[in-house]
Amino acid sequence: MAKGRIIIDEDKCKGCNLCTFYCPVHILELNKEKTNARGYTPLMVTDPDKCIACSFCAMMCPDSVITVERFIKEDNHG
Amino acid sequence: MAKGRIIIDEDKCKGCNLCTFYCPVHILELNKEKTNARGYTPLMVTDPDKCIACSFCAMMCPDSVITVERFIKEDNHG
Amino acid sequence: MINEQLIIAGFGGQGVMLMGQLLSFAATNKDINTLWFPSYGPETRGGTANCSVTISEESVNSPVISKPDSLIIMNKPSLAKFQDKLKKDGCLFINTSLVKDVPIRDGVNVYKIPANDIASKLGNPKVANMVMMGAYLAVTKVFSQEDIIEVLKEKFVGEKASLIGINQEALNEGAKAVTL
Amino acid sequence: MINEQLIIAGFGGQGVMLMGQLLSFAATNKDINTLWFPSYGPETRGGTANCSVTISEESVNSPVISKPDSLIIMNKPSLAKFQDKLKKDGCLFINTSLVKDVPIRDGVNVYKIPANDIASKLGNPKVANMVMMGAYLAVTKVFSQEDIIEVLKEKFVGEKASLIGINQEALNEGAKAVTL
Amino acid sequence: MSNTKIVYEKSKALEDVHLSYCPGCTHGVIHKLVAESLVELDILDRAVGISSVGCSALNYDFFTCDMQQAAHGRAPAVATGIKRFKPDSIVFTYQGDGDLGSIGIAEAIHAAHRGENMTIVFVNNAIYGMTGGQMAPTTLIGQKTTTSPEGRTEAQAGLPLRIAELMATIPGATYIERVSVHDPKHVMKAKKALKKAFEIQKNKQGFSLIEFISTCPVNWGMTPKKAVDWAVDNMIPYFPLGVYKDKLAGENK
Amino acid sequence: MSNTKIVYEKSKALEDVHLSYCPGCTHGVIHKLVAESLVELDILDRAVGISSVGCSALNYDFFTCDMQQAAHGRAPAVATGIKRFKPDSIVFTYQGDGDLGSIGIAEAIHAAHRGENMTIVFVNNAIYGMTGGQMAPTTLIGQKTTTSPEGRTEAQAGLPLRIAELMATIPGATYIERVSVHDPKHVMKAKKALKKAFEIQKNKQGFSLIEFISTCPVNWGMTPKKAVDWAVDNMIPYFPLGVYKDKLAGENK
Amino acid sequence: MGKVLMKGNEAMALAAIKGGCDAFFGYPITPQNELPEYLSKHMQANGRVFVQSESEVAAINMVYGAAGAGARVLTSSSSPGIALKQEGITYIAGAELPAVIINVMRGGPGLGGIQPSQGDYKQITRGGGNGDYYLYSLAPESLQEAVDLIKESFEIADYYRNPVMIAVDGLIGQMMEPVDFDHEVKKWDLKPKDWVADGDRKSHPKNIINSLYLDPTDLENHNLKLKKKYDDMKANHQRYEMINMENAEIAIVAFGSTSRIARTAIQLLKEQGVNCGILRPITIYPFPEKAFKELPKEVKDLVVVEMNTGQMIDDVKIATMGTHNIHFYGRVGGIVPEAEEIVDAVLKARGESNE
Amino acid sequence: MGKVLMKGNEAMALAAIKGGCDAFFGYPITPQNELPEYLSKHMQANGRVFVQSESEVAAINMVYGAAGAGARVLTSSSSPGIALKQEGITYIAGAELPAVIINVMRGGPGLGGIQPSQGDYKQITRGGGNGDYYLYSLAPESLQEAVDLIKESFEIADYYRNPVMIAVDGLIGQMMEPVDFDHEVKKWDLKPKDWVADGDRKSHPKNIINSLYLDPTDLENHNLKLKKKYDDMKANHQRYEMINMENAEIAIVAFGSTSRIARTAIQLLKEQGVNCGILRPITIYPFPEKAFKELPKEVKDLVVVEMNTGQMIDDVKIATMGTHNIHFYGRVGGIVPEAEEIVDAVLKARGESNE
Ligand SMILES: Cc1ncc(C[n+]2csc(CCOP(=O)(O)OP(=O)(O)O)c2C)c(N)n1
Ligand SMILES: Cc1ncc(C[n+]2csc(CCOP(=O)(O)OP(=O)(O)O)c2C)c(N)n1
Ligand code: SF4
Ligand code: SF4
Ligand code: SF4
Ligand code: SF4
Ligand code: SF4
Ligand code: SF4
Ligand SMILES: [Mg+2]
Ligand SMILES: [Mg+2]
Repeated sequence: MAKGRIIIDEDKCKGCNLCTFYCPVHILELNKEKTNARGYTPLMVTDPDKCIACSFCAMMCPDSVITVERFIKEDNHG
Repeated sequence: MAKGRIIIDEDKCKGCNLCTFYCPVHILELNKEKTNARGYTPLMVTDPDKCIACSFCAMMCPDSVITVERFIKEDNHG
Repeated sequence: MINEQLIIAGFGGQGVMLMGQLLSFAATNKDINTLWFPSYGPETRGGTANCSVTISEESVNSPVISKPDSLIIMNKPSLAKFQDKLKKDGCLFINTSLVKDVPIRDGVNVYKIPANDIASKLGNPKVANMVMMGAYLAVTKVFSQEDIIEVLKEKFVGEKASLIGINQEALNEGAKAVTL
Repeated sequence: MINEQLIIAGFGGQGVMLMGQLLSFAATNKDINTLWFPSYGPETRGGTANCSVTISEESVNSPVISKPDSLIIMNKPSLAKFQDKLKKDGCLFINTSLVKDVPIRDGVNVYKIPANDIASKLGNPKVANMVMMGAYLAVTKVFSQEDIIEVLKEKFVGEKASLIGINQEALNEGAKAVTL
Repeated sequence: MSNTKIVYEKSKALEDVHLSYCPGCTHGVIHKLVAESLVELDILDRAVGISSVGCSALNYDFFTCDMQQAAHGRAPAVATGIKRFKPDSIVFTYQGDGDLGSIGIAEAIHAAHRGENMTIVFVNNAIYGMTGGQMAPTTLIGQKTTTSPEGRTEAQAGLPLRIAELMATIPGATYIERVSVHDPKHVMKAKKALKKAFEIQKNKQGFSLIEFISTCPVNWGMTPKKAVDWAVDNMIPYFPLGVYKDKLAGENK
Repeated sequence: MSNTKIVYEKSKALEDVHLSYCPGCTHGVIHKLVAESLVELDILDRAVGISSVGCSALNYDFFTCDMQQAAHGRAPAVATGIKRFKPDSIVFTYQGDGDLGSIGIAEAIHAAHRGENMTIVFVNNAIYGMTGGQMAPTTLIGQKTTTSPEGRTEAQAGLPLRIAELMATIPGATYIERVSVHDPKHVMKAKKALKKAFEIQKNKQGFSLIEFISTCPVNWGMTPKKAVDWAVDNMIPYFPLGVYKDKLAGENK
Repeated sequence: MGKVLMKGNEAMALAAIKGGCDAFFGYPITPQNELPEYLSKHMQANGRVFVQSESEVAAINMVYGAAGAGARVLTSSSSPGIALKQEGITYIAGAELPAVIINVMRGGPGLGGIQPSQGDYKQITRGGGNGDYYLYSLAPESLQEAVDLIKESFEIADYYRNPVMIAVDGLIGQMMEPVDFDHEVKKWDLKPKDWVADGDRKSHPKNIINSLYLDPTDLENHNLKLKKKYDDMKANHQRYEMINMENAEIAIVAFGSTSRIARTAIQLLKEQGVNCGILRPITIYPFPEKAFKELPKEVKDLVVVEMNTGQMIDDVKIATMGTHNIHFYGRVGGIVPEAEEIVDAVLKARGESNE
Repeated sequence: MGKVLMKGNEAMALAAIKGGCDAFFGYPITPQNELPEYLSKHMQANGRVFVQSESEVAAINMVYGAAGAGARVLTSSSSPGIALKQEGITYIAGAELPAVIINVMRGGPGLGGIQPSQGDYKQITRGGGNGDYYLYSLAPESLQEAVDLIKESFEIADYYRNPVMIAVDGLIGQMMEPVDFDHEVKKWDLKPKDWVADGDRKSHPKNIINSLYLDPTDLENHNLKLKKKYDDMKANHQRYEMINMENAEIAIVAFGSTSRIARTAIQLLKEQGVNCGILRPITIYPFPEKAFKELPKEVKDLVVVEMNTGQMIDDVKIATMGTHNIHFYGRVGGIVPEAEEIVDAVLKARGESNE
């Protein structure tokens, strides 16, 4: 069950692939099917359920492409 | 008995008085009676017999005014 | 007598500059006058890039080409920027893999080449520029394919020599795309 | 009407600059136009120094004085350098303590003042310049001694105030040297 | 959906524009840390940033605070002019290793020497990015650049300069630290350092400089991830991370 | 008379001219040490000295070797130009604390950074002598100068720069020492240091800088002897004498 | 405050304070040292900024920063120091910042000498930095004029958002004359400085100070905007003085302290029965071309007198375009011409054209 | 070696090597980076000196040192970098040292842009440094000419013991053209360099390299000596080309790459029946005033075309002194004019004067 999720601003993504290496649950990858307005291949999440909202991906993204949200209900279980 | 002697190039002396403080036998002083071509009061030796040819005065003189000679005979006594 | 003024335009990274240089080298090999001049957009990275190439048996004057004989267009923004400059009855080569749904002006000879698609089929998307070059040479006959290959052989030495084959293929495919 | 152009020249350290400034301050106090201009030799230290002072009820133009009305000479090299510039019938004040055995030109009024000797007698060799000033004022009457003392009082405040006495004496002695 | 909390988003100290940096260049990461620090310390609305000359020359368009673009190397002098006139402003410069370490070393040293109450964000990527990859004073021995085509040699170009170490000897400087942004842990550490520097400025405690180990994937000729790894393997050993001066805590290191 | 031996005389590396320095200024003492070192190491006839801008600007007329007069602060760059073109020459610069420490700090640092095989004679008299006594980067706290008329304060001008310490952090530098000429013993020590520096150059072992604590009796407003004493009492405590870097012996201090 | 006798450098410093100067950044150099020295004492006492920078390069960039933050800023130097500031000056002009720069000129080229000179005329009027820009450049001839112009220069700089250069020589810097510091000077019609980047975001939206325009069209527009300013200066703010010109038969063209010496020369000439006028440029940029249109018809010969090898001749040629004979008399290297030398030069010019 | 196709910056670098350049000192700046990059590889390979300096200021002072030690030295930069070198340049001129400086101009003022420009015309021809000095300044229009002139420039610099400036723009720096590197260039009559201060006392007595003359009389003499050089350049070494001038009814004045565009423009004009010549200054200092005396009588109108706001107009005015109508067409900020724009400017000028 996902602890949160990330929102990708695809148009800002430069497809640099940096963030993908830092996701502890390995759910990030470039979306080879897409090309954004600037000609880059943007990021996508392969398995959103696994996201732990750790923000590592977002921290490493030079272009502030990624917003990270934590699901609050989860907190109550804690 | 002097171990040596100093030769003062009076015209180069700026009468700064620096050397006099470093003579271990206190035989240096400015010659108030004289003014050299540039208007300075030059250095003089008050008691040449006491000179030990240590070169301290010469070392401290910024203007290379002082030449120091050692009497060689003295060495033979040593 | 050769007297060709050409503008090649696209994104940085599409090999636009190299295409122009290859033509200038080919000209130099034949002791024909030539001038190559690059122009980069205000963006250093990933911006637009274009170059002007003049090949002439007379002496070359202005490096700036105001009315090109031919135009090779590698991406969308470049078409908009340059097509109006093209001489009447000039040749317009368009990489239709990336330039779609754009109105094209009248009074010029249009050659549509899906260069990226062809290049991908050849197994190396980077040779899209050579596909366009093949088409350009086939139509204008400014130089033969061999002239270009000769330059490539001079430039691609050592490791890079292995790339000559695919470039040759790309030239061929480009030529085919406009002669079929 | 005052219209005086004066050059004062000597070694650096003889108070040459100050003399000129005192005259300019005195002029300013009286709302008379004045201009003081210094000139140092190429040697920064221990070289020659001179200043030009113009005092005039008309407006002052050139800061450079080519034909001074008066000349105050504090040392030997300055005499050689400046005496020929002095106006015909101008006043030449010479510090004979330091300027000896030098030919002096004709056609000018010469005042010989052994300024250093007088100053030493007064107990402060540094006031040789004020001795010369006393002589200068006594002869030219450009200003009174009081005018100069007033300036000194404005400038020498605090500790320095104690120096006014000896300066006054120096002025007197200088005056005496030329009026006896 | 309503039960979510944003835990990471683009800083409001950054304009909503495309950054001119190449894909994966860590200049962008460092920008975020600057932006976040200004916001978190509540000093954004009195900040003036100084863009220098380098790949970051255009960052006057990226930060939402007042900005001045300075001549190559002179950002600390420009910052001095602003700060002396407006002592309550928060002034930072953002400079590369060419800008600060080469042409501008005098201005950096003398801003520290005078103890100017400002913060320098120093981005060391061991190369001149903007001009296409020439040798920088921090280029490593053996590193190939367009002006050291066979790799930098000591005989021709000397040993690379260590800026944090050099700046730490300056009596007027308050805080000097070297950090890296090669993984999330170090990003967090780097941010802490930068916030500390800005806090020192906020408290009028003087000059601070944070040196960031950064990458230049394009001119190093590597993918962004490879570049980050190269920095860890090659730069950090020569440019050790850590606090080089902390006047407020006594001199460390 | 025939039985005498000259044990001290004017160096033949000094021209027989009047030095432009004020009476008792230790610039003159330092000149002698430079001259004697060149003669004793037998490198006078391949030496090029670089006069800088300061009271020593005119010393192209004082040394008997080839001389070049450099723009203010740029002597190390001029020296680099000469040395790179003529690697077998012996090149030294002679620079004041304004010249090297202020306007020329970048050139000094980068000559060291590149490991240029040259020697810098750095004369620290804590003031701008030539221009009439303005504050230098090495002016001490509380010291009155014409631009710090109430005495230098940390708030206005920062803490004085320590050049030897700063230069010692530069990986490219080979030898850095601070000496003084306030008494014969220290004059001898200073000469040893300077000779060592020139020897390193002669052996093509790289960059050396010797910082001399010097006086400015005129602008300090003291007799020459008082000035020397003031230097001992005030400068040496802040600028400790010693070897700051000796690459050949491993790093000392 | 009545007239005060002051050294030129100090008077210029005090004039800056009176002109509302908020900040000074500079580096020592002869013959202008008394200026920063005076300010080191009196700026801080007045709660203003004084910084002795590490170099001229740093000084001019500090000026850039402070001016960009809204300050009225001054820097001063002498010839080689001004040469070093050229990059900074072109940045200030490019970023459209107001600043006042005083150049107390000495002999050149290179380290040159420390005596008075007007050898930087071209450096000042043609811009030593890169690109299309100019400095509004004033060349006072007396301390009173220097003081008045410096006070006003801060207004002019603010008005044009462009650096103003005060071009004087060592004579003006070193001489003492009585000066009235309370002369009223022209107030220019100034807009609020809403463009400053000073971090005070409570009072204005984000501002950027910049001279970089990567897009050529933007840069062209920027250049044309700047050119408008220079055209406006030329059209509306040439300054000059015509001296003894009514019945003149010949005229001297001279600026700054040289024109003062020329004033003495024309008195001497009058004694010899020669009526000589002086056309004195007060702005050397914009060059007072208008003045030349006002010359009496009788004046056919112009004697340019300068303390350089003839740098102003170009401007006189451009202003006259062949309508006058142009003669030159100059001294260089720190030598100040005497009035008699100028007299001779005028007589020679007169003789030549009467031949 | 036949013709080689090279980028301008690289061709200029190789030309320097062919011209006997012993040492290069420089700092990176767009759009001239390929020049030092090429030399970083090829100077050392040839046993010569290449140093990437810490700044432009350091570079020009390294040039001073190496030139003073007898080397043939080169530095290159672009507009703001050249602004920074001004103090060093005036020192080199003051100390009478030979050196070659290449300025690959970009848009200004300040940081400006990186596209081609001719905006430094005044910085180059009027000297941005202090004092009375000039640079022998060459403005080639093609790579072949650039290569030939650079090879010769080392001779000229040595002959005059004065810096030579090569003024090109980003177009020349970035374009590729086939070049023959083996053209013979003029050998100047050079004296042995017996004045060098290189420490080689076995081959010469003590030498001093210096620009400081504290005694004004010495400095005046020095200035007059320098002036003689500049007068000699003016009298004997103006260079220019007259293009299509025989039957011209109007003429363009243009230098560097602008003149190439003008060449295309006059072909277009000919198609329209207008016979237009080009007066192309090759030396921009000394300005080829002689060329204007050679203009056919029919040419009454001159159209100055530049990539700046009109900086050469002054020189054209001085050269013509009212004998011609002067028109101007310029583009700025990195925008290169097209031939058609020049055609229009010429037609407009022709129209105006026919009105
Ligand atoms: C006076 C001057 N010299 C040189 C340049 C050219 N220049 C622009 S950026 C740059 C180097 C930038 O390198 P760095 O500071 O390391 O920044 P990076 O691009 O690597 O982030 C240079 C030399 C310039 N603009 N101005
Ligand atoms: C570019 C430039 N700036 C300033 C000066 C003026 N100047 C001459 S000497 C000097 C300071 C010298 O001080 P320092 O280097 O300490 O030498 P010192 O006279 O004390 O021996 C200055 C600022 C100059 N000549 N050139
Ligand atoms: S927030 Fe963490 S877990 Fe989720 S995608 Fe990003 S790195 Fe992976
Ligand atoms: S989200 Fe950011 S880090 Fe990830 S690929 Fe896109 S630009 Fe790169
Ligand atoms: S040599 Fe020694 S003893 Fe002799 S006078 Fe000099 S200091 Fe005195
Ligand atoms: S001999 Fe030298 S140290 Fe002694 S007083 Fe004379 S100048 Fe000074
Ligand atoms: S050139 Fe290098 S430093 Fe500059 S933006 Fe690109 S990757 Fe980053
Ligand atoms: S001013 Fe000072 S440093 Fe210069 S010579 Fe005089 S005493 Fe020495
Ligand atoms: Mg970098
Ligand atoms: Mg000093």
